[in-house]
Amino acid sequence: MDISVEIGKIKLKNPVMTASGTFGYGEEYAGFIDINELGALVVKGLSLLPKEGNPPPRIVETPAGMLNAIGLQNIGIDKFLKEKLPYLRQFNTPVIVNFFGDSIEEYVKAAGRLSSADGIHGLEMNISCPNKEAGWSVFGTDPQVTYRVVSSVRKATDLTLIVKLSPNVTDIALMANTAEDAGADAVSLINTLTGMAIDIRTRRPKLANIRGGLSGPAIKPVAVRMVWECYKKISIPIIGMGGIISADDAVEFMLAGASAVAIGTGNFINPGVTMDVLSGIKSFMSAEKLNSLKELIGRVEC
Amino acid sequence: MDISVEIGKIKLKNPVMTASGTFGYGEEYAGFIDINELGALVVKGLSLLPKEGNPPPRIVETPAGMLNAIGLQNIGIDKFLKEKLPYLRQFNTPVIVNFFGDSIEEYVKAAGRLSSADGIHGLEMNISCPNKEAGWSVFGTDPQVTYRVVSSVRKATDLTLIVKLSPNVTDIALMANTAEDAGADAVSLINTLTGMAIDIRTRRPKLANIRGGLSGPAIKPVAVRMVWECYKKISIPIIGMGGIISADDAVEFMLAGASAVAIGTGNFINPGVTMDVLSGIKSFMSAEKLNSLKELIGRVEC
Amino acid sequence: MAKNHFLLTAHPLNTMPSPDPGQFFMLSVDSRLDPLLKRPFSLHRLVLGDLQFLYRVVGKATNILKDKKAGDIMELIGPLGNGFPVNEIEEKKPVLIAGGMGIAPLVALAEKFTERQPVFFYGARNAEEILCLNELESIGITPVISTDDGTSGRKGFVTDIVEEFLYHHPSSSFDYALYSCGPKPMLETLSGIAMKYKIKAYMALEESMACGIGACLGCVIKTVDGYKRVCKEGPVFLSEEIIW
Amino acid sequence: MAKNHFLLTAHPLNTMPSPDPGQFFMLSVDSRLDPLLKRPFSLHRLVLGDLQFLYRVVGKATNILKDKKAGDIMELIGPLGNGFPVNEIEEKKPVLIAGGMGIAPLVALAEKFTERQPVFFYGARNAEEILCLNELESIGITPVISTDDGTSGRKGFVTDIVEEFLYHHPSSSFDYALYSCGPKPMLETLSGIAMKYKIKAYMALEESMACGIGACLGCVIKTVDGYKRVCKEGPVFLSEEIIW
Ligand SMILES: Cc1cc2nc3c(=O)[nH]c(=O)nc-3n(C[C@H](O)[C@H](O)[C@H](O)COP(=O)(O)OP(=O)(O)OC[C@H]3O[C@@H](n4cnc5c(N)ncnc54)[C@H](O)[C@@H]3O)c2cc1C
Ligand SMILES: Cc1cc2nc3c(=O)[nH]c(=O)nc-3n(C[C@H](O)[C@H](O)[C@H](O)COP(=O)(O)OP(=O)(O)OC[C@H]3O[C@@H](n4cnc5c(N)ncnc54)[C@H](O)[C@@H]3O)c2cc1C
Ligand SMILES: Cc1cc2nc3c(=O)[nH]c(=O)nc-3n(C[C@H](O)[C@H](O)[C@H](O)COP(=O)(O)O)c2cc1C
Ligand SMILES: Cc1cc2nc3c(=O)[nH]c(=O)nc-3n(C[C@H](O)[C@H](O)[C@H](O)COP(=O)(O)O)c2cc1C
Ligand code: FES
Ligand code: FES
Repeated sequence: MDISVEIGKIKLKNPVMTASGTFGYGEEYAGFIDINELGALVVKGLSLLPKEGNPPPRIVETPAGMLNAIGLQNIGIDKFLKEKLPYLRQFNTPVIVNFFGDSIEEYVKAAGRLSSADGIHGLEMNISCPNKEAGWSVFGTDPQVTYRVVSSVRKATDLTLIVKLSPNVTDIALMANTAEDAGADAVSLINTLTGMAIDIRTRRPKLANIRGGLSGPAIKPVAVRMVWECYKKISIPIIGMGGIISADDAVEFMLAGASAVAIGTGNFINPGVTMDVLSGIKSFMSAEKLNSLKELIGRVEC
Repeated sequence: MDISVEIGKIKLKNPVMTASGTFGYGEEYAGFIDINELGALVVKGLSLLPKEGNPPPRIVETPAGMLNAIGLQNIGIDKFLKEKLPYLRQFNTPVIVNFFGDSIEEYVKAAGRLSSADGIHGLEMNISCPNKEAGWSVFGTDPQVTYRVVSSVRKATDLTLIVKLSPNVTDIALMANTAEDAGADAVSLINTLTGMAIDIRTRRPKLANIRGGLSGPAIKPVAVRMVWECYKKISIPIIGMGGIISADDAVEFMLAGASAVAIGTGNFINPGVTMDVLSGIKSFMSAEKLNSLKELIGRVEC
Repeated sequence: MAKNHFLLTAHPLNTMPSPDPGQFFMLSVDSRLDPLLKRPFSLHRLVLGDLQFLYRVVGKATNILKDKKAGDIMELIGPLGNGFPVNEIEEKKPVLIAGGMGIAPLVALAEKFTERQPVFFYGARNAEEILCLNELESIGITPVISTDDGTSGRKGFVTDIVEEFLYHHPSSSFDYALYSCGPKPMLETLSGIAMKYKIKAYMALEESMACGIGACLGCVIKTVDGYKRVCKEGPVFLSEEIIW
Repeated sequence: MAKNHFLLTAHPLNTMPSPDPGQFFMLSVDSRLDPLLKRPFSLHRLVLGDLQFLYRVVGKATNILKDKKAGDIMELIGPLGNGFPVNEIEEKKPVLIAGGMGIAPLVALAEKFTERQPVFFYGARNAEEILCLNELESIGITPVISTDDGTSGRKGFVTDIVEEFLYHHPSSSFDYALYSCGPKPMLETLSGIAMKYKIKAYMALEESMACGIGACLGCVIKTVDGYKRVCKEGPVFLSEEIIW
């Protein structure tokens, strides 16, 4: 059975990835799973300079989901390269670095810096994080701005470039199209839906940042729909995510058009979820007598 | 304690309404609650001519939510006026008619027809139903088209005009603003988020219509966020909905900025939910020593 | 009870109209949001005022249901929908046809018909999934059994055996009336048979439901008069109404 | 056990490192999606290799937990985080201060300290919410009790009583070390007291958690070195690190 898949220049031994921001820099999960068994590992979003992030409370549970407003806290690219990347290099699992910037210039600089490091296999541009107000949040919602930032980053790196799309848009397929036209090797979707929760007794938002990003099983139907809509319109691969907690969920995303899947919130519920999903995909394929992921990807019958 | 509230020219004795499409034409719930106790009753969306709707399956449960693709099945305005409205007239609860059309002309005609009937207190324009492909679905996602259809309907009716917004947009406050500028007396939000679910064994979408509208507790964080964003930008009242199943949920929407709330999917889970929410709001207000809804609406402390 | 099949006895805490065979109830296992919606279950039997439901464990709600303990309290609404017509057809001979879990409502119906000595056909996948034989026996009914794999009764589809019966037992002195519940393909075949032999067939259908009371329009099936709600106009329909 | 407070004894089915007082476990009540996330609970006591948790019913997960039956299987991960330092401070006199549910981890800690005769202060809202007196007695500890309403022990905040104690019992021959768990405002006050009397105070903090293992950055508190994760760098912090 062949469950390998290619995302740009990266060859994944299997389609099960981790979603940025939910898997730290890998170490935290080493006690629960064999990192070598992952299709790819995507690290917490990085920026040129370290970011402090938002004050707590940063997370709140919602029906079958959760809101987070971490505020992109990260140690910065330099510290990552020095302190975290060496650890990750020991595994034979491709490392994909999620990153973001405050301006096109910063995106380009960050991509450049990351591209010269050894042991990074791909870059995932976060143009969609809904946690921060103002300026850069529009990167992922205005096609023209998206085109500019993606094509600029494209020129700055030879690594596989994945653009991570925001679901908080009217027309997701248009955004995917734009990313493809601007030179992306793949798109990943979906990032979190913007949400809010209020404590009715204190009358205060449950998150210090007021709004946060909704993730987990609650958003799966929206994510599957968006993957399907994008699959019909683009020819680069899609990494599907949003509420995956089981192999059945992963297969659903693949039928909708995802070449690979990423698991975020699911790791919190079950730190071994990636391995459970991986073995579940294999069992499903043998039960259904499938030899390759090609027989699954995009094969929903409408 | 004053829990009455005004939406345009309609005076509601309390803020608890039903959401269109989930409460039939009222009769079905008469065995479970006293219709006279409702703040207002919103009926299933009507069009000039009857509509057959989509083939089954039309609904599927999702994590803490459900997808529906009813396809706007309805008996048409004429039959409604003749067969259903007389029943509703017996109650002293305002009746709000949800309606839609295939073209601006149809919207205008429908609004005109409904406005001449006796016993209808307000109109709720559905410009947002995500269940039908093509043409009219853009009414609710393109501000210019929204402006045109709302202002045309505005000219055709003296009844209180509520515009029901789609959440499947990049900027909900812009849509609310547009509705206000075009003459709406209130906006209601949110309609369902577009979603999809696939049966991995049959490989077919779980809904015959492929995509459907996601409702229920799963979407509450998105709905609360949107109400809050709109409240800051408009001065007409907001009817908040999306995942309300308890008085706490209703109060959360009011703190975010809703003057009244509507309950949809919650009715399916508990056919007496509207009455439970109503009495829960009252208990909450007396526990918190509040005398009027004004002390709640929009009073989240950010 | 066979593997994965359970009987739930519910003692109503409020008064309710007495349910008819073929009517159903919407049941929530508890107030948690997963599963979210109530689930429909047909009345299986009415025993001293208690409601019995016979169900197969297939997913979220039924898995939780099977672990309930005596004394647990659950929310039910019902009886809902229209049951099988029983009195309208006094001159006719009832022929009951159950397929798989379709046995659930047909036991209550058989009880109503005992004096008229109904013919009872019962098909299932295998011997393990043949249920309720004792219950049927206690009301004097010995069903004609068939299984897909031949492990009990005759091997083959129950519809073939029904057709054979009708072919070999034509009657001039009375009409037959078919009463059936089971998987859609079976009901569709039966519908064809009923048409061929010009007999009335009443069948209880299933569709995914949200409200169960006619409000959401979620549970429709196509009929000669357009879409009809299984929960309100059904779940029992006359086969000739249905467009398969 | 007092109203709304329960003791859960968990027999580990897999081997695990022996937990220290102040460490915690993430627990799921079952695999349903509501509630979705695991919940953190501190080790209360380790009894013959079994883990004991003491918890108060406040919401979804704890309401389900209280209805669990002996023999039910649940998923736990842990021990997690850093517990209270026990050996580093051999020359010091331990003063334990529990506020409300903060009693939970302090019982295991008191057990470690029995030979050093710790001073134990315990504040709660009212007499009903004073727990574990028998457990403490069995290890030779009689806590100084205070309640907000005076229904047990002294009336007032436990922090006032701690301050009074430190004021009246200055010591030149040894130092005190404070060990505390309780509501944030109490810990903040205690932090000020520790600073005033120049003694070390270790406190177990709480924040909403998603992963519990340091991966999500959800559970941070502000410290002099920036945000730190309660689940990983904590839950026990030295009070001087924390920016309230
Ligand atoms: C009017 C009516 C009466 C019914 N009476 C009975 C009865 O007496 N005994 C009984 O065991 N069942 C009966 N059913 C079916 C029963 O409602 C479903 O088995 C139940 O809803 C499954 O819930 P679940 O959460 O366990 O499964 P889910 O987790 O909801 O679903 C598990 C799997 O079963 C499938 N499924 C779910 N519901 C149905 C359905 N209605 N038809 C076909 N496949 C379905 C799903 O697609 C999924 O693959 C009846 C259904 C209807 C509409
Ligand atoms: C490291 C750590 C150790 C803990 N140890 C214990 C323990 O030993 N015994 C014990 O009873 N509890 C302990 N808690 C708190 C416990 O985790 C919560 O009570 C539990 O998660 C509540 O879950 P629930 O689903 O019942 O409530 P929810 O439905 O999640 O919440 C109900 C209400 O409680 C509030 N709430 C939820 N979690 C917390 C929290 N962490 N702090 C303050 N308020 C909260 C919510 O805002 C809400 O108002 C600990 C927390 C942490 C972080
Ligand atoms: C706590 C948390 C932190 C996240 N941080 C990032 C991030 O830094 N960059 C990013 O692109 N996405 C981030 N995400 C989004 C996830 O990668 C993922 O797109 C989203 O959560 C949907 O998947 P899920 O439902 O499986 O969690 C974060 C999500 C969570 C829950
Ligand atoms: C079965 C169903 C049918 C609906 N039909 C309509 C409709 O005809 N017109 C409309 O404007 N909204 C319709 N809606 C949307 C609801 O009115 C409501 O906006 C949405 O479901 C969110 O609220 P809820 O989470 O409380 O259900 C429908 C929703 C459901 C679930
Ligand atoms: S289930 Fe709602 S109309 Fe039948
Ligand atoms: S709970 Fe995830 S980092 Fe602490």
